[in-house]
Amino acid sequence: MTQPMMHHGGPPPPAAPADVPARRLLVTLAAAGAAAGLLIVVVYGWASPIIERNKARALQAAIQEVLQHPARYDTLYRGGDALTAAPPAGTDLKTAERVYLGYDAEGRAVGYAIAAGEPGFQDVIELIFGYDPATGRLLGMKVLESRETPGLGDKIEKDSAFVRQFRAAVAPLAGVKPDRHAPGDAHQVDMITGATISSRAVIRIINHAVERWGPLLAAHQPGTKP
Amino acid sequence: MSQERRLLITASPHLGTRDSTPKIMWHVVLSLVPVAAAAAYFFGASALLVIAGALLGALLTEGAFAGWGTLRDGSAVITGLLLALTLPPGLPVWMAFVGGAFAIGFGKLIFGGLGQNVFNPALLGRAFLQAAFPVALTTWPVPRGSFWQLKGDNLALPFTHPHAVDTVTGATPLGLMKFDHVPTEPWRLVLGTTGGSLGETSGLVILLCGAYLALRNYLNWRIPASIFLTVALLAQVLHALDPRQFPDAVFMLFSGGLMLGSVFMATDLVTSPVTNLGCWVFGAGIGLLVVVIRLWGGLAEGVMYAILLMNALVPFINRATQPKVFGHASPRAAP
Amino acid sequence: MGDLLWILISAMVVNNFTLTLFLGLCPFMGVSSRVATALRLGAADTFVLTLASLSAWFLNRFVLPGAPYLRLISFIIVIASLVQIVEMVIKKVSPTLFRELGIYLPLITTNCAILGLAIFQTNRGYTLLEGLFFAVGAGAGLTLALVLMASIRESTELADLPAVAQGIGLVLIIAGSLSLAFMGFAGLGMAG
Amino acid sequence: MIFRGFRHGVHPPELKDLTAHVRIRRMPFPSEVVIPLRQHTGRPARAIVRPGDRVERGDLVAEADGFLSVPMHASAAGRVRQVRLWPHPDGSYAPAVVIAVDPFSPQAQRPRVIPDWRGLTPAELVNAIRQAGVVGLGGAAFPTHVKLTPPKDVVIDTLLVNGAECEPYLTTDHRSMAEYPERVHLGIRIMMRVLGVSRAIIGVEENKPDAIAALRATLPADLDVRVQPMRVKYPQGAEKMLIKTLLGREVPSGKLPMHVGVVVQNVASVATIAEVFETGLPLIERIVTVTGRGVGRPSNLIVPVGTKVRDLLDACGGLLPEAREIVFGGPMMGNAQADLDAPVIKGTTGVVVLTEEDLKPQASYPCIRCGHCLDACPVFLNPQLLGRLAVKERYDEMEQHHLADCMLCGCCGYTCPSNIPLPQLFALAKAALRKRKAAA
Amino acid sequence: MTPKATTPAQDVLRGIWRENPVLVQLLGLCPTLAVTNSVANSLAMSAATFFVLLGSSVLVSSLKRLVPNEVRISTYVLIIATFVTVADMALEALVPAIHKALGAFVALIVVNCIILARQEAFASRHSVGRAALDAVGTGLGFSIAMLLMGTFRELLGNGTLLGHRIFGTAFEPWVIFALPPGGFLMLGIILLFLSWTARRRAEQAKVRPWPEGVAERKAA
Ligand SMILES: Cc1cc2nc3c(=O)[nH]c(=O)nc-3n(C[C@H](O)[C@H](O)[C@H](O)COP(=O)(O)O)c2cc1C
Ligand SMILES: Cc1cc2nc3c(=O)[nH]c(=O)nc-3n(C[C@H](O)[C@H](O)[C@H](O)COP(=O)(O)O)c2cc1C
Ligand SMILES: Cc1cc2nc3c(=O)[nH]c(=O)nc-3n(C[C@H](O)[C@H](O)[C@H](O)COP(=O)(O)O)c2cc1C
Ligand SMILES: Cc1cc2nc3c(=O)[nH]c(=O)nc-3n(C[C@H](O)[C@H](O)[C@H](O)CO)c2cc1C
Ligand code: SF4
Ligand code: SF4
Ligand code: SF4
Ligand code: SF4
Ligand code: FES
Repeated sequence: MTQPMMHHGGPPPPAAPADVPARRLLVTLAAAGAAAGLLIVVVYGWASPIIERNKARALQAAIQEVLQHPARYDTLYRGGDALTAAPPAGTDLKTAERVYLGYDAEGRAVGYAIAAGEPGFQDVIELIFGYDPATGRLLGMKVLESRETPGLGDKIEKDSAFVRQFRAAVAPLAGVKPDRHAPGDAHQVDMITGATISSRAVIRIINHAVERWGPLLAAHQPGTKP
Repeated sequence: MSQERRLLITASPHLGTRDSTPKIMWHVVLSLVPVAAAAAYFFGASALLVIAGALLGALLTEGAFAGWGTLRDGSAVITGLLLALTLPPGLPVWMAFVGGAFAIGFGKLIFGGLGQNVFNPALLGRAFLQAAFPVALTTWPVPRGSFWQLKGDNLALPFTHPHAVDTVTGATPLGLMKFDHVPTEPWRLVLGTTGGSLGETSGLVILLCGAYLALRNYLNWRIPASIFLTVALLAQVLHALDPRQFPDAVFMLFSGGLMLGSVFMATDLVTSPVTNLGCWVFGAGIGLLVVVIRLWGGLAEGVMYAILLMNALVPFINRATQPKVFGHASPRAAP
Repeated sequence: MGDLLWILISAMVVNNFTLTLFLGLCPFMGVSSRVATALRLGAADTFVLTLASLSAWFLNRFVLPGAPYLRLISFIIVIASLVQIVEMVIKKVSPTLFRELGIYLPLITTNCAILGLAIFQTNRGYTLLEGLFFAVGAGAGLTLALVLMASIRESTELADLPAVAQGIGLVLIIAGSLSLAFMGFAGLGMAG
Repeated sequence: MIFRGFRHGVHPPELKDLTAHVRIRRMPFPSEVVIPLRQHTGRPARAIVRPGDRVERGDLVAEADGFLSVPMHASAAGRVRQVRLWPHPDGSYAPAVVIAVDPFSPQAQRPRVIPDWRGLTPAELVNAIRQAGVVGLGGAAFPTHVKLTPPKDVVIDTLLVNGAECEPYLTTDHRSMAEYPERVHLGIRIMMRVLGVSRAIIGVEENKPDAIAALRATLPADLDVRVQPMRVKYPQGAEKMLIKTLLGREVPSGKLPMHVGVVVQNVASVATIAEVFETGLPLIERIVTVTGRGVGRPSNLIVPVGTKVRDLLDACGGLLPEAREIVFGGPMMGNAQADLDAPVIKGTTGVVVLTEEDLKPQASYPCIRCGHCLDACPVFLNPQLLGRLAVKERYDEMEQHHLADCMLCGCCGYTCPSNIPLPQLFALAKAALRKRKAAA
Repeated sequence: MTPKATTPAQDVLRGIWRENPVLVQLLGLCPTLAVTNSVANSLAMSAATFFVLLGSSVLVSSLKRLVPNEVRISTYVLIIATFVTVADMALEALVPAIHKALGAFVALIVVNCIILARQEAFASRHSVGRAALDAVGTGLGFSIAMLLMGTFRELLGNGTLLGHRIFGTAFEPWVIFALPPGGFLMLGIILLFLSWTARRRAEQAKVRPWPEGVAERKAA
């Protein structure tokens, strides 16, 4: 049988003097802790800006993708019953609910990017999608995080035909089997054969998010920003 | 004294039943023939190709690693045949072959061969295939067209994708119910004119064959009985609560692989409990898991997983259901 | 309540720590040859998981918001100290259990299932109660996997295994088969 | 009151028709008889004769060695040839007294006092039974006087007479009951007197209607004796099963029938006790069924103890060419004989000559966990598990799984489709454990 | 028991094959199964583990005289956790995609039994140089196992190696090898294969009079 323990001979660990004063133990631990803390803080100082930058870039790329490359975008927060440019007072910047409003080169608002997540087949699917409240049209969808089955469920991000549908469909979406697609119905989205559950989850996530944000977005008057 | 030298000296008992292990196995093979014939009737040449692939995979593996003589006991034939009966008719033959080889190699021989395996080899083979080639294993052609018209790319080259062929595929009754809440007429289920795997077609044929085996005591009737009872009971209660969401008992019993699984696969002597009480428990567990997976799980069909999961519990069930020994006050304490 | 129950069931069978998330495999391979021992290891594991969940929640709530980079170190130190205490308790209460699991206690202390639970719980932002249900579910799942494996291994002891299968290779094949069977739970409760 | 009887068990083909209606006849004396000193459970007897000694029929040739032992008597008049090792029906070689039978002797018993049993106290009765060398004729050959002297602290309330004869082929008890019902009743009367019980039940499987009728027709009016037909099922005659069927009592594991207030005695033993007091002769002959499709003329014979199988078979038309195995006892529990010189002993209920088509096939397969053996075992053991443990020589675990309760009845082996020699494995395991205990 | 003298080469080689931490000692199974569904992930995980192992071994060995026995384990854990935190942050900063794929398993290097086992069994008892050599060997052994798994699983499960198509587009991937059961099965198959070869070698070398590990000696 296996012995998942250390079974190598060797000299015993250097015997510490019989009675180590408690003070020495504490001092050693404290010193080691301090040194470790120092090292970590130094590395953190170096890495954290890069990590934040990476994350921002990834988010930016996703927003660019789902809003079809707007010229620029703003972050808007949910503040009570309205969208505000600054996070409402007292909320944590990290957890504040938000959407991203994109503008085209002329400064016209093109739509909102909304991030949302719900369970799929294996685990929670996190995605972001672009949405135009005026027409109810989707502008694009990108899966941010999922653990769906490779070759099956992961088609929700890798199957370009599936992803492309979310550039024109109109909310609320309805998932259908490809062979039952009624031509001309802009609400219908073809599900992926063999990954019905994952496809359905994507559609459900978007519909729920639209339900949740829709009134708020419709009420918001973005105006134009040059 | 030639007379004396011809005498045998064997241990008692000197008499025995006329049943032998090969005889039991070949009887099961025999009673699977009508089921396979029904599959051939509904799915034509495709069915025969898939059966041939799975059988060949099983038999070659058994012969090569356990010796060709062991083929005579017939158990590898059952494994190959039953595996084939759980596969979709349009499956490439090479995949069926892989399934048969895995079933025997990793489902049976690795445990020491006949009688020593823990999981039902045929179902382990199918679970492997379903995880390895999920799309091919969930493509269901509808029984239609001439005998010789293949229902899928059965002849795809080894290791290559099956190509789409010109047949109608459709969801199985379970898929329709689960994902679209569309029920199927009961008589079509009983007769087997619906889409599905080779053997999940005619519940009637399977029940008759199973009854024959049960009468000969080659399978333990308590297992299918317990599965049917549990499923019917749970289904009927849930159906009464919400008829739109939950199908009724007849649908649950006759759709999917429940018949084939309960009659031929849950009853595999080797991978089911040895005690009768254990068989009741085993069947109830399968029934419960089938209902849970079908109604709340991510998959349309759960018979295979339910049986495999309960297979894993069999050593435990055996140990927990030892009968009270004659002359002892209480069931034996498990050491 | 439904959600809590759901977290528990999901951690137990759908995302079983051992069979689908690959956490805590070393003790799974090492201590799964007897059902009795497996049960006790499972119980110990569940207990430590619960402690870990509590500690992680406490740290996340009160300590770490100010120093996210200390997450790992503080988790490991706090959980390890707590388990050390548990170890002393077990030693007192059941010397036999201690003897049997003695060499594995350090493994449980610094076991990936334990730390994994703390990290998952943090990533998913579970509340105190959710975390506890998560821990109990994960512990039940670990115990289930351990006991299944042990009872199967006990029964294969009576089989005439082929020579190559007499080592740990067979155990992995059994684990693979169990994992295949557990795929039946995939997507449980997520459809619809 | 009829109880459901014991559960499990098997239904082997009965095959009793060969001799069921053949009247008992006496076989001619052979030219040589061999009296093994060990024919019973307990210590072997001690020989008291020397080569050359002249013995008459019924003379003592070996005396009992202790309480759990019985004396042996000459079954024919003649001269002691040797006291030597001789093939024993259990397959070993054991010391035996070999007597050359005097071909001209009238084979009459010596004049001897026939004690009137009515005048004897229970203790004197037991002593007479003991001196007559009576043992159980049901198979195990347990010294009868031991059963008849229960310890003071147990209360016996019922005498059960075992007329089940559940083994296939055998008709010894059947013919005894049908032809000598009065003798059976007399034996019961004597035993009831000895034991001081007021109730006796004769259990007979219902496939022997003539025996049941004969016993009922001769029932004594003054005693509470009942004849109870029982379902035909093997091992209905095993004493624990019999007690369960007739009285609904379950003998606790490791205990004896007397602990539930019962003494079980085979009908032939009971009849023998009566004979002892009718004729004054000790147990020197018994009824043996010689049967099977491999023997020329299947018969029920009165056979002198010590007759060699060879002579016995000759008296029944000899072995046929298709004979493949000769079994002492029934085919379920009996021993196959390697040597035609092995003698019939007190416990030999029958000699069955089996042909190829009767025999269990010899090919064996791996256990397929069909569970048939569990459904067969009348003591509710798990022979499947025990068998696997036995193959791995894990005897201690077998003991934890109640190997000790196994009575080696053979039901599991009979029913196993993979033909695993389960009872043999269990016998070996019991022997190994016994040896280990003795060494410890 | 006095330790056998080992050469530096033996210090390294031991961990690579004869005492391979994964394939022989069955330690560190979780990462070996969890993150080996592609070669890239295996490589990143190996590199991170290697870094932590080497760093901790050197530090533990050099501090061995300063650390009292009672707080030995705590100190090791502290040291290891520090290196892991560093590696975690570095990976996240430098290769965010892979860091995401590895998920929690980078952080879980802290509890990888291999690392603690080497500290306790070797680094804390030997010189810095030998500890480093041992860490290199063990790290390489771990990497070999990871790469073996990663290669087979990516090749079969996806038909690619490091993202490059190997078998052409007609190949039907065996998705199972990218899934959890496939991880178990693949390691099982590798171990069965190793046990089969070991058995064959043992059969061929049956003439060898001494058990393995005992130095060859001349017949008298
Ligand atoms: C190994 C395996 C992995 C699966 N992975 C997914 C998945 O990632 N996403 C999904 O929606 N369904 C998944 N399924 C579920 C089945 O493919 C299911 O039958 C399908 O979702 C139903 O779709 P259909 O109606 O198009 O056949 C998986 C099934 C198996 C056996
Ligand atoms: C499996 C088995 C079957 C038995 N069947 C019979 C039987 O049919 N008839 C019988 O008299 N004794 C049978 N015996 C023996 C009885 O258990 C019991 O020893 C006997 O009846 C006691 O009577 P005795 O001492 O006079 O022989 C059987 C024993 C066993 C173990
Ligand atoms: C060691 C031993 C002691 C026994 N003591 C008694 C006894 O005191 N009283 C009794 O009625 N039977 C006694 N028996 C007899 C058994 O109950 C049983 O009748 C005998 O072993 C024959 O059993 P069978 O023919 O069923 O195998 C004893 C048996 C053994 C082996
Ligand atoms: C009633 C019965 C059902 C069986 N069912 C299966 C089965 O579902 N799958 C299988 O591989 N073998 C089956 N077998 C054959 C055999 O028992 C099986 O291959 C063993 O598991 C191999 O050890 C069956 C045999 C019998 C008698
Ligand atoms: S098996 Fe034979 S000896 Fe035993 S009870 Fe039946 S007939 Fe008598
Ligand atoms: S075989 Fe069973 S019944 Fe016979 S003596 Fe032994 S323990 Fe008693
Ligand atoms: S021989 Fe023993 S195990 Fe077999 S049926 Fe008889 S009592 Fe049960
Ligand atoms: S009857 Fe034979 S094959 Fe069946 S379980 Fe018992 S030992 Fe195994
Ligand atoms: S790496 Fe050892 S338990 Fe996970």
